[in-house]
Amino acid sequence: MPVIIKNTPFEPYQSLQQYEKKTLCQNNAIGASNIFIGTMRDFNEGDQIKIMTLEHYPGMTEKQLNNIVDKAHQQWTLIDSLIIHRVGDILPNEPIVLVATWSSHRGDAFDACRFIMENLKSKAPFWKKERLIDEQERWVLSNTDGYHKT
Amino acid sequence: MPVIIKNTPFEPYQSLQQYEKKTLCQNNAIGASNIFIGTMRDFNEGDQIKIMTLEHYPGMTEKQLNNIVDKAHQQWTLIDSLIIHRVGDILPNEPIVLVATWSSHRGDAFDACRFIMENLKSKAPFWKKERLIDEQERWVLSNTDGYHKT
Amino acid sequence: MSIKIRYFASLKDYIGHSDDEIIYEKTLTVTQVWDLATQKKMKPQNTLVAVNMDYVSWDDTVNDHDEVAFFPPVTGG
Amino acid sequence: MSIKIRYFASLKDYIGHSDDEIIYEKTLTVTQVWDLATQKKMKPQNTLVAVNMDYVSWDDTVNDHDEVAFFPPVTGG
Repeated sequence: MPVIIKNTPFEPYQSLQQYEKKTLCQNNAIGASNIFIGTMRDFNEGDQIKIMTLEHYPGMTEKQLNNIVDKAHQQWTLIDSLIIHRVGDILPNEPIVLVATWSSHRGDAFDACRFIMENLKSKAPFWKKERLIDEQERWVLSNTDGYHKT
Repeated sequence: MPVIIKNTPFEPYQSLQQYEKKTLCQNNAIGASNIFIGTMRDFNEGDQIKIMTLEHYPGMTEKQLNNIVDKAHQQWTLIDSLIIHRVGDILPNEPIVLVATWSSHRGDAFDACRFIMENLKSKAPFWKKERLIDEQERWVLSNTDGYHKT
Repeated sequence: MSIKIRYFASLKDYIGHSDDEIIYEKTLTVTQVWDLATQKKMKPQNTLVAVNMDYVSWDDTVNDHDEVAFFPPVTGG
Repeated sequence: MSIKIRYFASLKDYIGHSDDEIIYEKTLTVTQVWDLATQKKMKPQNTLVAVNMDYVSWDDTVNDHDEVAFFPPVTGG
């Protein structure tokens, strides 16, 4: 159930491949995994974004994410889970977050992955600052609810 | 929106990496992707499974999967989607199915991926036959509902 | 009227072969196709039917050159 | 009683610095900590507060050596 905060880019599929090879390789009970990847878009609120800076609260981030993961493992039958989250400067197209859940049954994998993601969005102390193409900077004001269509 | 039926093993993360590199590389509007991977377990109904054979109805499989994908793209705002499904002989730990959705917003990616997966489970003409460790063979009788905990 | 019939998975085992063809004069429902092709063999519970690769119900009618497929509940994914 | 205070993101910009410390004799609520540390600066709407890295409400009390953090709604993921 690792929670990893990274200040350098990561390749999500390679990270997953390596993690499974190292940790889950011989686990034949895994029947389902669900993976969410959040990527930086180059547009937000109608403006083109040049770069994004992700600030966080070291210590509290890990504490909150571990709480969320613990709750997910209590609520659903999971074999394992993984969170990777970027901090620092992020360019368009770069992955910001990866959440993965491994389970015997798909209902658990789907539900838990979404639960972790929604809770991460509302509770983990990360803040995005966008730098526009004209060098203007602005804080992103709030996250939307992922259960409703936007 | 490719739908791929394969009679040889595939590596899901490599397939995704290659697909994104080839097809989605320069699409900076992607903010969210959700991926489901279904893997063969070595146990079912309390018995150890040696090998599984996936029969399908060529032509109808593709037609039904494309219908499902079309419906998903009508119902949610998706940039792209991908389905890969194995047929033939499958060994424990090998991936059976991969469903991926790419969108600007996470709600769409999550909902559409699950919609495709549940519809695939209930409508795509695939049938699993299990060969047990004692060489006994049996057809899997039905799929469970993935929205309920099993 | 010529109708091609296919059986899949456990239903193929049950029928004993994978294909049939029936030639008939009048319009048939799916149920009638089953009865003619299988000589009124008992239909296993939950048997599904597709005409030209689309799901249909047992009361639907079948046209010349249609492909009718019978199979058990699907178990992919 | 010594309390460490931290501000993050837009709230750090608003306050003008990232850290404060207050020494005080009696037990304080989170609201009182804010008022003392910021000299009753107006609290931006939706400001969140954590004590020792757990979310708390503004009426909760603060203990000696606690770390109190103020920040705007989170926008990770």
